[in-house]
Amino acid sequence: MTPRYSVFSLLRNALSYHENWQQAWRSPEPKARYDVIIVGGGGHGLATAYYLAKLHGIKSIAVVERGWLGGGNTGRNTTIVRSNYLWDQSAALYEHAMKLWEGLSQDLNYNVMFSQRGVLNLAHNQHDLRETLRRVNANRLNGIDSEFLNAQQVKEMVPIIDLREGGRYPVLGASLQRRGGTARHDAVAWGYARGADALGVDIIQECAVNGFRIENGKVTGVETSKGLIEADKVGVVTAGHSSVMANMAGFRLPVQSVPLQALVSEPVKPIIDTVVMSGAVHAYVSQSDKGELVIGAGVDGYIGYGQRGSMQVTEETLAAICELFPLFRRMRMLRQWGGIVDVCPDASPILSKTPVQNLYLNCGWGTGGFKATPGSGWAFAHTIAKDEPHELNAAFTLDRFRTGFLIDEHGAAAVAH
Amino acid sequence: MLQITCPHCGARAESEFHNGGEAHIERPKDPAALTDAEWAEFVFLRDNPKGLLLERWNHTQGCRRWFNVARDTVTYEILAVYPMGSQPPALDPRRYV
Amino acid sequence: MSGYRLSSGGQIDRARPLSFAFDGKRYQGYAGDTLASALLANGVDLFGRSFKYHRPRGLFSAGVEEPNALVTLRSGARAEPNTRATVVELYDGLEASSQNRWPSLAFDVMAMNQLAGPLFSAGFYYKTFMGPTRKAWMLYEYFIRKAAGLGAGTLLPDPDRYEEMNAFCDVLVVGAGPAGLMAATAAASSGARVILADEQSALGGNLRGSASAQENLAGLAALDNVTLLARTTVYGYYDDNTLGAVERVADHVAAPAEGQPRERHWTIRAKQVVLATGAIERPIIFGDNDKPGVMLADAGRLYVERHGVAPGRRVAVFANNDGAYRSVAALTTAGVAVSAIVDARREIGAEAQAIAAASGAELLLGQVVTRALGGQRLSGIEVAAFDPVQGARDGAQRQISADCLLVSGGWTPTIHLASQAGGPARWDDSLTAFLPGEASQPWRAAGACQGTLDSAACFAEGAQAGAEAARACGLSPNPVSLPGAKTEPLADVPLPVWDARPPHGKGKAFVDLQHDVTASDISLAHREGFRSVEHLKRYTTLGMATDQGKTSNVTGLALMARERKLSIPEVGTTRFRPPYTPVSLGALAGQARGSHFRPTRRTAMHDWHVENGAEMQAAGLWLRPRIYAQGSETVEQAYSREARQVRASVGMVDVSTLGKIDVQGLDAAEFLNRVYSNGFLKLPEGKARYGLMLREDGFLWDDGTTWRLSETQFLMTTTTANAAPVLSQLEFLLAAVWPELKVAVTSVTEQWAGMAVSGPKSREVLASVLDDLDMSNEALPFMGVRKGHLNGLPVLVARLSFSGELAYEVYCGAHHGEAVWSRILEAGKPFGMIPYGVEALGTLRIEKGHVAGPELDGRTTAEDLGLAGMTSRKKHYIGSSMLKREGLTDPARLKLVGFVSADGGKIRAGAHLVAANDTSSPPRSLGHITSTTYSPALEKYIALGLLEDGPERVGEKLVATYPLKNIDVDVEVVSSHFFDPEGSRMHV
Amino acid sequence: MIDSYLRQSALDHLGLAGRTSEEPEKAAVRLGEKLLPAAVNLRGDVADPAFVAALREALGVEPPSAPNTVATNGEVALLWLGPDEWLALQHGAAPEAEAQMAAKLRDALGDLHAATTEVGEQYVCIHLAGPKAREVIEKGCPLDLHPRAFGGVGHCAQSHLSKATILLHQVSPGEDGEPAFDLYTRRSFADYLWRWLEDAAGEYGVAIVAP
Repeated sequence: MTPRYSVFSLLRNALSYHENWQQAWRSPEPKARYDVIIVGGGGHGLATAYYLAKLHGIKSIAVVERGWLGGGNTGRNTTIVRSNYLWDQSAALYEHAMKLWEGLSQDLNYNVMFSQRGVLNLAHNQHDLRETLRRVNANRLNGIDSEFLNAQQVKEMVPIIDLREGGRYPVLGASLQRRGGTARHDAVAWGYARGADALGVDIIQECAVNGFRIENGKVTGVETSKGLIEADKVGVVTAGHSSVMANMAGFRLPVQSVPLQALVSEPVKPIIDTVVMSGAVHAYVSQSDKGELVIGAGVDGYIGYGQRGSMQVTEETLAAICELFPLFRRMRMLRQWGGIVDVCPDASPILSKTPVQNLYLNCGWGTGGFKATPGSGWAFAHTIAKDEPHELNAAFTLDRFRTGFLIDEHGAAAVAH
Repeated sequence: MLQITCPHCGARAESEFHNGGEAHIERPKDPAALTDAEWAEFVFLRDNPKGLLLERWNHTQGCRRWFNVARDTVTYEILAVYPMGSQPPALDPRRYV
Repeated sequence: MSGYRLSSGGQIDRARPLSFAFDGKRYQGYAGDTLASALLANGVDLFGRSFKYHRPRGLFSAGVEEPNALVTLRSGARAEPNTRATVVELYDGLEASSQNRWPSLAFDVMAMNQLAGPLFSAGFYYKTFMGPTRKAWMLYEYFIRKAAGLGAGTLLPDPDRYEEMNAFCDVLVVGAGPAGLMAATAAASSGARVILADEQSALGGNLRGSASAQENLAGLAALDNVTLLARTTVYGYYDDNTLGAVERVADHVAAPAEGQPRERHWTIRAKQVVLATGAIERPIIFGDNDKPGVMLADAGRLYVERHGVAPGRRVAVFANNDGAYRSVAALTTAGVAVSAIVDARREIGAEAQAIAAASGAELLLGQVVTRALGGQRLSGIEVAAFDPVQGARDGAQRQISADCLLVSGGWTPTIHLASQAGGPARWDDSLTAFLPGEASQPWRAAGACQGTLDSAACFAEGAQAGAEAARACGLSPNPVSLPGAKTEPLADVPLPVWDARPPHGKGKAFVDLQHDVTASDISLAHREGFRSVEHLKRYTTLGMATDQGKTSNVTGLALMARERKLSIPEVGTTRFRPPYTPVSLGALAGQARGSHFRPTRRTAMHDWHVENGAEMQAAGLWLRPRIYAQGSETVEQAYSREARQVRASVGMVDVSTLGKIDVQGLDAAEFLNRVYSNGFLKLPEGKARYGLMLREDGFLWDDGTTWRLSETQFLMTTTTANAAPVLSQLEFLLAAVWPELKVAVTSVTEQWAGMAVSGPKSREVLASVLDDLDMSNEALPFMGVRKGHLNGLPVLVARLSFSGELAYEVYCGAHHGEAVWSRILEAGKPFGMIPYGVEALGTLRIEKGHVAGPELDGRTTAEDLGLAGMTSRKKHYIGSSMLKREGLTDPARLKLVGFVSADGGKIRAGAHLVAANDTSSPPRSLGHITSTTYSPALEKYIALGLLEDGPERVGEKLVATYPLKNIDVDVEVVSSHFFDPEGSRMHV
Repeated sequence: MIDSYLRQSALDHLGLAGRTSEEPEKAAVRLGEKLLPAAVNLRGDVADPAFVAALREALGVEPPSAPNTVATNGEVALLWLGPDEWLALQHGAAPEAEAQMAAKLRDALGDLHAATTEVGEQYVCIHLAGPKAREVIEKGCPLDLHPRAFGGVGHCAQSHLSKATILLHQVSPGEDGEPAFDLYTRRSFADYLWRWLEDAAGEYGVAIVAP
């Protein structure tokens, strides 16, 4: 039984010099077989395991992770959470995630520091304005809180922004989702891991998957660096490595793995209280609770598994950021890193069954995966448990690229995060 | 920041180039003969390998010519550059897990 | 008050006193001082407050690794928070202030945090602040954010400029110490293009100021194949031997000179790199090891030798290696009293003994410092016997009074760049340090950064590395003479001591000083399962502060190794990422500022538009006239007037931004027939045709007219937005898909200025200015194209209509764009001809139901937009095969229709369409409005939109709802061809 | 007749003529516009003797087959743009020169598979010279302009300068430490590029000249 975290447990442990805290999760050796194996110990994978155990009563679950959990895109993103997507299907899925976010710390008894500080998507020209208004209205019709701010209202909300009146990329207005914001990325992985572990899920780190055992079209196990682990069902949630996994299972994906870069500045006292995103100039910024400016760039234009991108991408992003916030020029970049994001042609994810029976796939989140973590895990758990998608993810099939029922979230969702 | 050797202009900065995706994707010669699934495969499905990738690049800010590149998608090392329409040189098919 | 200025010595210019202020108090220093050395010389020992507990902190180092002495430099628009006092060169009038304290550095209310200290264990915030309500976190966060964040950034725009430079060289040498100097000298001797960069204010590293260094540098400076960059930090090692560096051009003065950049960002592409990046000393931890007055031993030496400043009056030394004895020697030479030397080793070498003896200090071997004593500064130390196996012993602690403790725990080679461009770091047991791993790019390391600490050896290694680098570039270096340096008998091999506390030692033992990460935090992380290096860092925030753990990472690893009962390399090291030290965002943004941020593309008529009252609007990078407002006209009034006048008489709009592609070759027609969805084989010479381009997946991509100028030459036009993409696509198809076709495509977008002359009077106007063209309907029929002359100037005239009126497009050479434009307007005067903007252009096309950007949004098909007739069934073309998939033929797809408001009221773009009887809340969207305008021709608001089974709903009453403003407008679904559906007007 | 019309460079609005410096030699960078060159874009097979002969006949120059090189007869220069593409350039020619050059080429090429496109009016030519001319270009252009790498006079390259596509042609060696370049860009980018160059040259001292 995992003891609950609270200010009281903190006080109690403080008195015993913190000598009595238990480990947040066990580090078990893999069993010979499980009902379900989730490949990938990132936020989505751990959330999937958590909801499988919690909502679908599946007892025997393992999460296998090649490195340390939360070490992929979960620990490398810019932690933005919002649900103001254009199309009904996306909106429904991301809004479901948003509702889960709103109770996540309490549900997991782990403070994921979900901060609903609001997300602004800036509009810099007539085209942006038109798309923004269309999206804001679409959001409202989908029951998603969404507002439009004119330039002056943007200025009031973000006093340090330079509206660049008459400039090349003036701020003409912005959409605002007040319920959007940020969360502590590591905490999401750790909170789900602790929660899943408490429900009996085996989390197996430093265990690489080298192949799948497939017998007459049906997956029956996973070949790992710790040997074969049998399973009735296998869910693959490996983001940038989805194609590598699919390749092992004998099929291909409409996915490209490209570098996405981000950086943080040195910490400064609070200077910007919301998340500001600009699609036109491919930049977004927020300030972490520690005081670091968290800045995200656009993706590189080629396939890259190197968890690093080109200098020029960072330079272009910072040029854009410094145009919007000229006072940032004297602040300093402290850390820079890259992730591997799996991008679908229609900028929407795949949450689907696959050509291999009992093998399920959750990928294609591109640059927008973090915000979807709870909803993605929730829907994927359903898909695996019931062997059919929930209506929330019914449209996000692998098959849509054959049928042409694409969910094109390009452009209208600003930077697709 | 990659340095790419354009077969015509020589070694140039990545910023002069545009990536055109996986190479040797043959456009079907008899379009009518294909099913939707086969078309979807041609248009959307890609190897997206972690390792050796044969891809197309265009020297957009230079001679504007297209050419093929063999690149390691982990180290980003460019292993070969060869013209459109020709077969790739024999290379060790690096794969990482 | 313990630091003081020595009466002589140091590389400072005592003839040049400088006045400066810290926290408002004025002090004096000298040229050659850093802010840190000058404050130390003035007896200042309190420099800052720690991040979490707000504990008083003093000077810890003399370089970029400084974790404590962070100040806000300058003020106003040039304020720079979190600046290391140790790297700030002193200038006259310098102003700095301390951070993260209130009300003052000496008395900081937040120091109360120390009382709650026991609560603030690693990761405590993950375990609480979760109640009472879900929203409660927002309140806690408000206070947590206020408490966090070190210094405050300026709120004013940065007045300084930043520049960039692309540099190329054969050999880049990073670090200008003994090894780097020799490497550069050797490489340069081959004639190689060499760049030598060093982060310090002067080149030379440990040799700064020495005769041999001066001679060396003078020699290098004289060579035109060598570039010397001082004050330049090479911060990142990127792919293909591209390195990023920042040159601090004017950070050492109050403000940059006119036109001078503050910083210059260098992108250096090197054939070969020599890394001579040195090493950073590391501490040994013990109780309350963060007391002001506790300082790295080598820093103490530097303050004495470089700045002529004594770090204290009663200096004690704590070491586990000989390195510290260099500092003792330096202090002794400068006449600074060393009271005690505590060395964990039981035996030390003769040289060290000699130095100790000469210093007159009490030498305590086999002992360690277990705790620092004092209040806001060090007053003494506790010393206990040490056993290499059991560690320090509890019990009888001896106390020694001291106001400064110099600590040396050995050296940590600076392998950041090597790690960014190489394999995992190599652990060296004798040095107990990580050394560069295998190079994955052409670099070689030399000197201290690969564990060589002896100067003579550094010279030799550097020279060899430089020569090898030159040879690797195919050049032949000459032998270089090495400066005479006696091999030092001092051995830097340390006795592994990480944590000198006895089992029940008192006081907090800080591993990461800036982030207040203690040894017990690391134990806790281990206890809770955060055992991988990355988890350790993320959970405890070890090494995540602005000093990036330069003096704490290895110690942290050692303590985790102790917990896990593994060796340090088994626990692993973290991979270093750029930057080596923080880099200002301005430098990275460079010149791309203001009008340089993105180009503004101007048509040939741009100035005319502006001079004639046009309100310009962005279309991609282009600027186009939106309206030509007269007097106090609103946008709507202006475009209505313009559109009305076009239909009534004649107007002209600048269409120069349309993409134009010259398509030539025997197979040109065949080629176009494959890229357009409609037929082009039979297009006769002298005729134009409207064409649709699809994406391979069957969705609409672009449209435009293409003109057949001859059997083998076509002029293709594209939308403004797709000009470049379409050209690339055509080039791609010719190169990759149909190489057999004999076709050449060339962009001529900017060769031609284009203007559309529309309206019933357009024929008369053009007839009056064209020299030689018969403009009659017979001679120049609808869609006809002719070459002609306008006052002798060659022009192309095509009879095309986007407005539904009799209309022509006139193309002329761009140099004459404005001339031709004005000439035609002049000829139009009698007819009241007007220029019109893209708003009126939109109005006219909406009245005709022509689609444009808002409908061609990449998500629609030809069928959606009622253009199915333009998708040939007889031929194959790009996109044809995927056009018939169920997803693209689904009856439920949104299709283009027109809308008129019931009461003539405004219909808003972005409004959604819902059934009139839909009472659900929110109602279900059946589609949305794409384009909308007031129609002067119909004298009401009209709109285009995409609607479920649109065409079947013509005649239905719907509601255009705009939830954002809670506006509902009753609309009727109508055909999208609002005006002159027969097209009679344009065929006259 | 054409002369009755105003031919306008895309930099016309900057009034450069009125801003020319009295003592340009004092500036480390000299900037000026070479007005309205005639230019024809050529496509053809350099391996085909007939194509080469046609160019020789029409222009008096043969197309260079070496990448990034320029062949000139003093009047017309042929700049290598690609394996089968060249730019025929003529400075200070009459307004009709471009059309005439193109006509001559078409006649000479006959029905060879080649393409001739008039493109002079989409270019603007900015001339940079002086001891710091190279540095100014290197600020925004990723080309290595060191003679050892670029090749010096008679060499050209296409690249980008900041965000504008350029064609760079070195026209003076700079042994005297004063290299000179002709820099061609699309006319719609000319205003942007000129302002960028003038600003970037600021720290060295810049003089506007009429080359």
